[in-house]
Amino acid sequence: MHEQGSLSEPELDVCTRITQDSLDGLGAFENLGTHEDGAVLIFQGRVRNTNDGRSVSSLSYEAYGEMAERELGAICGEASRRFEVGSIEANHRIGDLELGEVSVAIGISAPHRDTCYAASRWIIEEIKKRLPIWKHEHYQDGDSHWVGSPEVSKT
Amino acid sequence: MHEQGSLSEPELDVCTRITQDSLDGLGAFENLGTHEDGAVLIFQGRVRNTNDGRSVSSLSYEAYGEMAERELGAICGEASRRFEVGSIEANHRIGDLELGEVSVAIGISAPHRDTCYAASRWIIEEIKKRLPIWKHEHYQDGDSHWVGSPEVSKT
Amino acid sequence: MTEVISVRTLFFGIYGELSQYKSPGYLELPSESTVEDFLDEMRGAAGCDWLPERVVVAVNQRYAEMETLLNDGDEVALIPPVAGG
Amino acid sequence: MTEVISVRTLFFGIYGELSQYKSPGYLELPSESTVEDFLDEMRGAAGCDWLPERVVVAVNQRYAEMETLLNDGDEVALIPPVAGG
Repeated sequence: MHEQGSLSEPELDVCTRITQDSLDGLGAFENLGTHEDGAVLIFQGRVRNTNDGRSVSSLSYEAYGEMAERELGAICGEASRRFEVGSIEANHRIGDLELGEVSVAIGISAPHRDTCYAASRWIIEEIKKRLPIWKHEHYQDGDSHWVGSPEVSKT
Repeated sequence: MHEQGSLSEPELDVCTRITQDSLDGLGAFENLGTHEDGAVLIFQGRVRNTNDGRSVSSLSYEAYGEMAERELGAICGEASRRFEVGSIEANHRIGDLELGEVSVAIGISAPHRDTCYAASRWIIEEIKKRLPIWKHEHYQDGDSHWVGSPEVSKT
Repeated sequence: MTEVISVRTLFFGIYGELSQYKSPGYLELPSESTVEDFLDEMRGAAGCDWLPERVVVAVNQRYAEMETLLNDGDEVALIPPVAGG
Repeated sequence: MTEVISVRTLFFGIYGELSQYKSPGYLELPSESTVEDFLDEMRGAAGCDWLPERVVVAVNQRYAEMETLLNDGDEVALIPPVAGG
């Protein structure tokens, strides 16, 4: 448990990371929050073996590193002001990922479970909207595609 | 990862437990789901240091053991039919708990995150509605109370 | 057919606390008794007059209705407002 | 005040792939240029005619508007549809 000390204003307990390291373990979330928090919610996004009906073999995530770090911090900072959360720990993986590996992990602690669900959902949706990270999907048939981008041909 | 084998009907991957053992660790959720699952959501309910404005010192949970096991299995079985989930692991603690200890832990894996959030939320609400478990709250001032029950005096 | 059935009674939570001194572990009832008959008997003859007007009951570990018929050997549990989670 | 500013250009995702052979790492623009002027120059003189009509742009790691004014030394990134999570 992180003790919040005796500050009159509660400290902002937000930790974010853009990393090439594995996010598969749950160790980072074992001690999230304080005795003020009656609920913890941990979301993991993982590499699925199918997407849009195609068999995926692996993924690479590319990030605009400095901006992604700034945006992820901004998203979680905003979440901590919008919702009455205790702690937030949000991490996004970049680089090459195998099937089943965790690409994004978001842990929230809060006094009440409603807040956990709302904040967790809000953060993952904001990540999908504005975090400058791109997913290059590799398929079993040898093809690959930048997810969400139109197929543009160089003329 | 639990491999689902080559059955034509997917197996129901549901695991539930009513236990006196600590649920504080996240180990039970490290390998939830399969490569079909793009999302995992883990909810933990924990003993808060306040409830209804009173300072809580500790809790005891009493269960109608056999019925609680049956009901928790029924809730999760129903969830797996209502929602397109991969795996469900749901555990409820009984006995004496200290502040910060986990009382209930629910892990869901599913192909899509929407399903995880919906199923997780549904299961915790059903648990609160129908799982035959009672919470005896002990307060800092020495008083205690069965949560949700009216103060009845023996006449 | 027996004229009398015997059911096992279980009390939990606040009911367990209130019942601990004088509540029966078994109750005899006429055959064909329902959950409602059981509750009337508990409130009256069995001395559990502290039971509230509406009580949730489980028979053999399943939630039951007031009309549910009881059988000899059934386990009948009085379920106060649950508070898991 | 300088007559000309130089901005650093960054391409990511599909844009990175499309730009890898002939896209500039720096672009010179008249001072007082906006993001919109930058995009016009990229699509024309800089040869990035594959850029779609609407492009999201970040200036110094923050999302920018078409009217955002550019300064000498700015880092201007072309942001294709993001796909994190």
